[in-house]
Amino acid sequence: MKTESVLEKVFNSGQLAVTSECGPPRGALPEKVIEKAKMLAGYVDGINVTDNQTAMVRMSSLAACILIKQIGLDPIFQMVTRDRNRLAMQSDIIGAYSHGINTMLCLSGDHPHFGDHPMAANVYDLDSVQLVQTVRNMRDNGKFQGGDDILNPPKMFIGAAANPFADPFELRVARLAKKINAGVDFIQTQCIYNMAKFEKWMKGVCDRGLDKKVHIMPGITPMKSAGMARYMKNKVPGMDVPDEIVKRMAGVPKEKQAAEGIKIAVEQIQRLKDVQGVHGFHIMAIEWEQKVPEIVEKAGLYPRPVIE
Amino acid sequence: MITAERKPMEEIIASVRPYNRILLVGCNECVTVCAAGGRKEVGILSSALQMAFMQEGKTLDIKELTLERQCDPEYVEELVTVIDQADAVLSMACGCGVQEVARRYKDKPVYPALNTKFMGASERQGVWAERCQGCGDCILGLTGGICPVARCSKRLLNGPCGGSTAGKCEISQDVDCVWQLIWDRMKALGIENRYEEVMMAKDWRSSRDGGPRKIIREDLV
Amino acid sequence: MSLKKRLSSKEFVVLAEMHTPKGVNISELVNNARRIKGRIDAVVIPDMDNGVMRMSALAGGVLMHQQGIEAVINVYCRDRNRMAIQGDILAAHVLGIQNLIVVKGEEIANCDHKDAKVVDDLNEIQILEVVNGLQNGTDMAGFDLTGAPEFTLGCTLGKFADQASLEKEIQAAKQKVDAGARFIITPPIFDIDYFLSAADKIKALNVPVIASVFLIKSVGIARYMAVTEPESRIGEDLIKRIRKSRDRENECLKIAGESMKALKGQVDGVLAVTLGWEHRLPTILDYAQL
Amino acid sequence: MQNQNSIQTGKVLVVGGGVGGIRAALDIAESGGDAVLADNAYSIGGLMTQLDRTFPTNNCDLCTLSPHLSESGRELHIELKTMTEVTGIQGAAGAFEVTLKTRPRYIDVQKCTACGECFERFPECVRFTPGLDHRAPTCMRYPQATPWAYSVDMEKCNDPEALEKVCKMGAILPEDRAEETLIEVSAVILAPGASIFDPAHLDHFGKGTYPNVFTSLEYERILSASGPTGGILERPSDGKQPERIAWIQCVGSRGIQKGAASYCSSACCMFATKEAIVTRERFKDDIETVIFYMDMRTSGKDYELYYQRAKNEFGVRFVRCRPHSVVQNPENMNLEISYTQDEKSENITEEFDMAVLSTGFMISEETRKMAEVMGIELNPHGFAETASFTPIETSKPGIFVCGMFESPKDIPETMVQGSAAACKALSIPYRGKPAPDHKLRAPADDAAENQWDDYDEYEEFPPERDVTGETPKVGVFVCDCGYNIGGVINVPEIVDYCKTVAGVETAVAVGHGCSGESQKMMESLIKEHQLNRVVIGGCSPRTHETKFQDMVRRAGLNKYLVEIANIRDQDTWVHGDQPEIAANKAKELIRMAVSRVWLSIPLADHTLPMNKDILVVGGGVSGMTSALALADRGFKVFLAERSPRLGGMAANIRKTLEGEDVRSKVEEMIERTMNHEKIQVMAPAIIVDHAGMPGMFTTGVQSGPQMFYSSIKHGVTILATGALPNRPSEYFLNEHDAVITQLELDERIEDNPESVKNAENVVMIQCVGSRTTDNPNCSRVCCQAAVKNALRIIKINPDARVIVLYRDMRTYGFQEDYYKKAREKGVVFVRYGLEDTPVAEADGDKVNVIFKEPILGVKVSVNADILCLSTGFISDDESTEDLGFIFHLQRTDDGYFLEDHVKLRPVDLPVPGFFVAGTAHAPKNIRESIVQAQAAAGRAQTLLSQDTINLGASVAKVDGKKCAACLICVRACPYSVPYINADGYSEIDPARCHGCGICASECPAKAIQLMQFQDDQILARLDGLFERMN
Amino acid sequence: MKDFEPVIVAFCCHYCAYTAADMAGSKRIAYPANVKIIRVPCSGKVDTIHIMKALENGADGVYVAGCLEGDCHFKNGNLRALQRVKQVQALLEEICIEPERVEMVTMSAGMGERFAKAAFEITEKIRKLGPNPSKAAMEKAKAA
Repeated sequence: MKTESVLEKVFNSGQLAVTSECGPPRGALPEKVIEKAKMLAGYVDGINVTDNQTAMVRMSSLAACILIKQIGLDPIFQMVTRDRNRLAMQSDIIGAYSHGINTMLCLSGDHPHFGDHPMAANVYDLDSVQLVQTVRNMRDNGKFQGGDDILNPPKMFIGAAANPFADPFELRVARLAKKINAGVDFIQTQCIYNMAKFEKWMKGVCDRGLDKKVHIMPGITPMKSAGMARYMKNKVPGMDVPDEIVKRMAGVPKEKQAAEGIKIAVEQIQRLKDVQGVHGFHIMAIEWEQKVPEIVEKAGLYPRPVIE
Repeated sequence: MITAERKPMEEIIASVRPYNRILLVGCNECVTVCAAGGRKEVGILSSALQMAFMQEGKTLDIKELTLERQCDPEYVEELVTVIDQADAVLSMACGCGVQEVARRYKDKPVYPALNTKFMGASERQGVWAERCQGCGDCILGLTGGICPVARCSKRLLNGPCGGSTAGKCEISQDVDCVWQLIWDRMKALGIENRYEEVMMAKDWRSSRDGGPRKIIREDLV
Repeated sequence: MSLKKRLSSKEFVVLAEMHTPKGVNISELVNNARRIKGRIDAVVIPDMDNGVMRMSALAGGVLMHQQGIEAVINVYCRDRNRMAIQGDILAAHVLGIQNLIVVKGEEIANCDHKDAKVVDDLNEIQILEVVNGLQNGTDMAGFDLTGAPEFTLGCTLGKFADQASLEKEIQAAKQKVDAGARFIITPPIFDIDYFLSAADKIKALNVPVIASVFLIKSVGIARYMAVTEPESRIGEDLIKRIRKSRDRENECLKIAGESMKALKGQVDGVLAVTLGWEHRLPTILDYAQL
Repeated sequence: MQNQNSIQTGKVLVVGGGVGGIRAALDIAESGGDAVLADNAYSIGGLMTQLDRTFPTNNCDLCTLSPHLSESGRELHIELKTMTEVTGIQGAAGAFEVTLKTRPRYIDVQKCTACGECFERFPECVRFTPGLDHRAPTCMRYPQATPWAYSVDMEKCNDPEALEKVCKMGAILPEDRAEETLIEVSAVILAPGASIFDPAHLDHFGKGTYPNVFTSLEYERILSASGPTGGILERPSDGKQPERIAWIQCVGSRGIQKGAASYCSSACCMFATKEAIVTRERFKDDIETVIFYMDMRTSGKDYELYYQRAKNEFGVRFVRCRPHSVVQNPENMNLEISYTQDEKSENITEEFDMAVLSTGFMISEETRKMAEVMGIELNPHGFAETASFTPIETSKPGIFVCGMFESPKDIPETMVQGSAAACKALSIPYRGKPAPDHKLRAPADDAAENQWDDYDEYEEFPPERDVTGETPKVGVFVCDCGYNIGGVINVPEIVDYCKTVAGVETAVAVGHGCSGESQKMMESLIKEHQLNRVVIGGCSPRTHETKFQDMVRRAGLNKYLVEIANIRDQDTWVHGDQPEIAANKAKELIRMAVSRVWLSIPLADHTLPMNKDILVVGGGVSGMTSALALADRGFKVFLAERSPRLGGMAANIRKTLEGEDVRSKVEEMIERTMNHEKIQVMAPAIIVDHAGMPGMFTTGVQSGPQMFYSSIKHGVTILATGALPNRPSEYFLNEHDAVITQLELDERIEDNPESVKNAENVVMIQCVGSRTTDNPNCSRVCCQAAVKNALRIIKINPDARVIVLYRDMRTYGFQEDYYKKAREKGVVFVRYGLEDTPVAEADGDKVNVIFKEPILGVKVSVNADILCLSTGFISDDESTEDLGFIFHLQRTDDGYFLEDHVKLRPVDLPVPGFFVAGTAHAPKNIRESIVQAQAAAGRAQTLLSQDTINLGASVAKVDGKKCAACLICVRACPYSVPYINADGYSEIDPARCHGCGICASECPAKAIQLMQFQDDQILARLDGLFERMN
Repeated sequence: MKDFEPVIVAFCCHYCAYTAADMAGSKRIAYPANVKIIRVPCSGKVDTIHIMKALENGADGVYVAGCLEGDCHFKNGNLRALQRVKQVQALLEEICIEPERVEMVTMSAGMGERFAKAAFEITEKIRKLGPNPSKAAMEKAKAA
């Protein structure tokens, strides 16, 4: 065991892990964080706490993680390289670890262009791969990026994201390999709708034996409506929503679309369970966290294993 | 080459409004090449300023002059004969030129007429695109001769990110995903296997982050 | 290092052919030679091999020598009798020329002076023997010389279309080697793989083999050679390659350069034949990376 | 020997001032010869000036043509004699004495300024056809007539005295008499053109009785903005815009109607197609267009594509039939056209609002008479008799023919023949009385010994006075131009004003500034006042700038020190009713000119020495013809042929359609070429590189069996690289012995007639490999070849059954006679369509050919002894592409060289100094190839006649000190002239600069100035204009 | 403003517009005398500065007249001229001068009517716009 992370323990037990996420509020509203997290209690092995998601200012991921940790749940501390330089990031990591946060996800983050502060300087002192490398170096070698020793190095279980659908597709496996080289432990992917393409990617991953080196958790996002399906298809960069999904959503009456979305999500999980290399699921119910338990249950992933 | 473009007229007009005699100085280097501050643009700006102030009932005394290079003191020295006839200098050079004039003529207000943009190359007639950020530690040898520092929106050294779609960057369809370009180039060169080497965190000291930079060539000093 | 030394120490030799002017304006010749000085081991100056009357090879060779470039001059039988040939060979040595290649001249019918009288006093073998004789201090008539010249002597291999004709050419070449030739120049090589399949037989002659690389200048030339000289083995692929290129001229230079590069390690040297495009030799050498 | 080069050529008489005659006269003049251009009409221009637009661009190309026309009026080498006919000829080639009779014009052309006063007062008797007269069928867009003068029909004039007084210029000559002149010429070119068939007597078409039936030329006038309806398309019967228009082809041609010619008029198919396309372009779906035709004869270069566009893009309907009648519906005046089609037996009647008869060309009675006077033989149709290898030579040596009089043809072919005729006429040495001024400049092998010095300049100019450093002293000369200027504004008052303008030394009124006296007066004033700048207030610089430039030159000033203020065309003519405003504007315009001329500087025209050698690429009939024509004139020619032997494709042909022996002619030609002392034959030879500019090209050639490289220096290049005989793998060609091509059949009939003699069935399939997707154009020669070979087979074996399967029989011109003869002799012609192409099956040593009989509609199988495929031409794509790269030449999509202008410059290539001849240009037969080769030689001579190339002075110049080497000029130049030189700044070769000034205005460093139009000079005009304010 | 007579500068290319102007003359088609023609070899020769200077010097309107699209004697000079006219228009807008004072027209050599019509229309347009504001302000200032 590298860390104390519950997630790592689940993986090590050979069972499918489940994570979900919780977007911090756009204001000093700690109760909101706690409310959302509680909804997920018992249904997931870790709760991702996003870091200024979509380049919009929100409560800091670190603070929200601490709040969640304080109610005895397991937060996954997300960190984007967009907003902080290596000093700030490393200090936050130590801080998080000091509060018992032992799992994190390293991302580059959306470009400020999309957010509410398009005029902001984007830092990108490091990129996500370098952040993974930095965190691993802190954990395994006890060194700061600058080379100095860390007193009580943070033992972080390190995650990163992968988007199997972005272009160039042929590079996507290599990119995963690169993150593995940098030291990533688990991967949460972009929402998966195009099963065939995902499986093709996974095949590429397994062919190279990468599934043995990293735990891959496909991202599952239930659709609330046909409108959402269309939006995801057309507007979100790097998203691959096949026409059948849009058609299927549009094919049911409006009031039943939400239920259909859940159904699709469950079917997807069922299908992906058997794919070699899939070690869990990351369920991102965007502003719909209350539905996560239902999905987890219906997908046969409940109850969650109890880890000593 | 350094590229620049003219500031909005409103801003330029406001900056020279207090003065009657303007020395309008162009530069015959980069800004001429990028059609922002050569003799031609000087002529056009002069005429436009004149007409703008005529509407206020005021005739400006504009002296037009284009130096070979506004970033070299010897050329800037050429202004010495006319500087006294002007109340202010309006420079159509890049930021370097403006500062050089300001440095040499300490008692003259100097105003920029251009916004200096970036170091770029001309993609075709009339189109310039950013190519270099002057990070001071060139990695082009590792990226197939295409710079992710200057040309990736997120400056990713281990890209591409998940937003790369059909060769374009997520921030705009008009921006190429530089990592797609790098990848294509690596393949063409047959070095795609090198992609998976993790590019280490960059030492930004050689860039602006290490403070203002200077090159000193001892042998030439 | 001199050509002789390079050949004997088995170092790869790069030669380039340069024609003398039809006239007395030598500036182009000299300029072109200067451009490649240091990048080649010697310049080969043909005499009137192509059947075009022009300044003699001896004068061209001397000019090269004056530029500090080692020269190899061609000697052949069509235009001079044994007196003239011997006299010129002695002159060549005195004027600093160290290398000769004995060549068969173009048929007079194909020359620009079709009605000239053909001499053919000596044949190739005889010339080689004569040179050897001179080197040993006697002329053809048996008289002693006051001071004997010294040369590195070369000969050429005739064009061959198949194994049978190759056999024949090698037999002929063997006679030349026996007569004293110390290196051999191949006909222009376009199909390198085919050439290499035959190379062992040529190498069996036991003298250094220098492969000619002929610069094709256009699709027209490639097509012409493909049609009229099937033994050149210029294929459609090559023609297509030039046709498809955006800069055809450059592509032709590249092809020649690549051929030279490909021959390195396979033979003892290469001779670039550019026929009028000597000013493009630097580019060819760039592509050849030699 | 070399001095014999300087052939002395006398004048050449050109009879007929249509495009062909003008082209010939211009080429003669440009080659340094002298021409007398005689035309029966009041002004020259011929048929083409009546066309609204021409294909394939559907532009009005007259704007392109108009410089030609005015050029011929001004050109010192051309004497223009309008209203003139030939009445007699004596002597022989080299020394003809020709009698010309000129009818009275009653107008002194020299004095007439075309002010229009006389026309206004006496419209009934004054004629003027510059495009302004609504009665005249002349294009509006063409602003000048040549000569620019009126003519008077005195018979209609009741009061000659009053008429005479109207003209302030005294140009009206009521006493003018017919005049007879005798001129001595060395050669004559006949270009009288043709007239149009008059269909009035054909009752069944109703022309003349039904108001809505037109001839195609009339329809052209209706479409024209300057036509009788001002370009409004309406039916005369009710003024409504027609909704359906029909064209009926072959009216007066192909022996279809009473009085019709038996030949094909060649141009009507394209003419009708163009009219239909223009109509569709303009009216879209509002007008339906239908063309009734027998065979669509679109065999010219890219014409097939044009035809396809008409069908597919413009929706023109083509109906193959022979309409037998046009009947007018008396109620609505619509026209009912009835016809039957091959495929269907029933009679179809369609109703149209308008019908256009595509009337053919005829030789007029006048032309026949003229031919009789000239003593030349005519063919049975009344056209000049010529032969394939001497296509423009009449039966009388020294008399040549071009254009329609040779055979019916279209504009580009006429242009080609015009140039060819010029070339041939110039080759006739002058044998008349010694007339040193008729010496023609010839190539100067040994620097010409200055023997042409007196010839170079028609007028001796004194040395130029050096005006550098002088303060500008401007003289202003104001014309009154008769009523034109003086009638509107008070010239003396203007002159007084001019004297007050800053910088003006003197100002004088000069009456008609262009007149001899006034010019002399100005010259002496310039000298007297030591003027160094001159402003002329007068007509447009477009009209007389050269004249005034010559004037200041005579006064010792550089020609660029004169400036013209256009106070006539752009002032008094447009503000005639507001004299005060006109006067003010005149002052402004002169002030602007003064301000401008103040900054004028002496400029030298850029010149280059001309290399007079010629490189001809291609040694077929075309290449040899060009080479021989030029070598005979004393020029040195390098003839580079790719194969070891000369002769090209023609060496494989035995007989022409007319029965001439091709082989002996070609052998003769080869012999002459090989032994010509002025021709250096290089064969085999391949072009490998090229550089330079017209007058000084360098081309690298590898030649001889050893492919030896040599550089050739030459002044012009003629490309005659030919095309290839097509050989598509269809119908068992190359697989079955019974299947051969027309070329092989021709050879077999001649060399081994026995092999043909026993053939019972011979089937020919046309358009094999032509008019297909791969090779979309028509190969032009196959139909004649099929007819030729069919007739010869029948001759050898009258019992043979010959079947020709065709899509359209394209036996244009007189070939139609042979087509007719073949049908009479029993050759069976069966049409097939693309939907039902013939099929062949091998049957032992014979071939079964299965095709559909269109009239019966059944499949027929013929057991053929010989299946002959008309495979035609295919471009030598690889070679033209290669040469295109090396010479920077454009090619058509199907691989032929693309000429500079398809209509007006069919021999010139877009790169100056390059000309094309023969099948490298497009498929053509031997006769046409020879004509084009002669034309190429003629066009080449126009360049070669110069000792230097004058590039004008209006070229861009770079100030290297200012240049930032930004490449903007390099990228902006439409001709890719600027480049960054070794010193690191832009350099513009004055020899290649076209003088547009785009680079100058794009240059961000203001480092480029266009001479004559420098920025300060342009701004000076503004200063002059705004002087009163500032 | 009743008496306002605008001064309009027309840069005309030699091959088309200038010839068209002559053509209008040949046909005696009147057009306003306000239009002052400056001949250039190609409309592509007209520099942005020329247009600006014309306005600065006091022109109330400026137009560039070139060949019809696709018919430029120098291939594409007229298109370049159009781009420059647009550039001037944008610049004028920035300095609060009506961009309509500058425009590009095209015609062929024979279009005398079109030349006259363009001259009329542009003169009318400028007449409605009133004097060049720069010039007017200066005159007012001088008067004051």
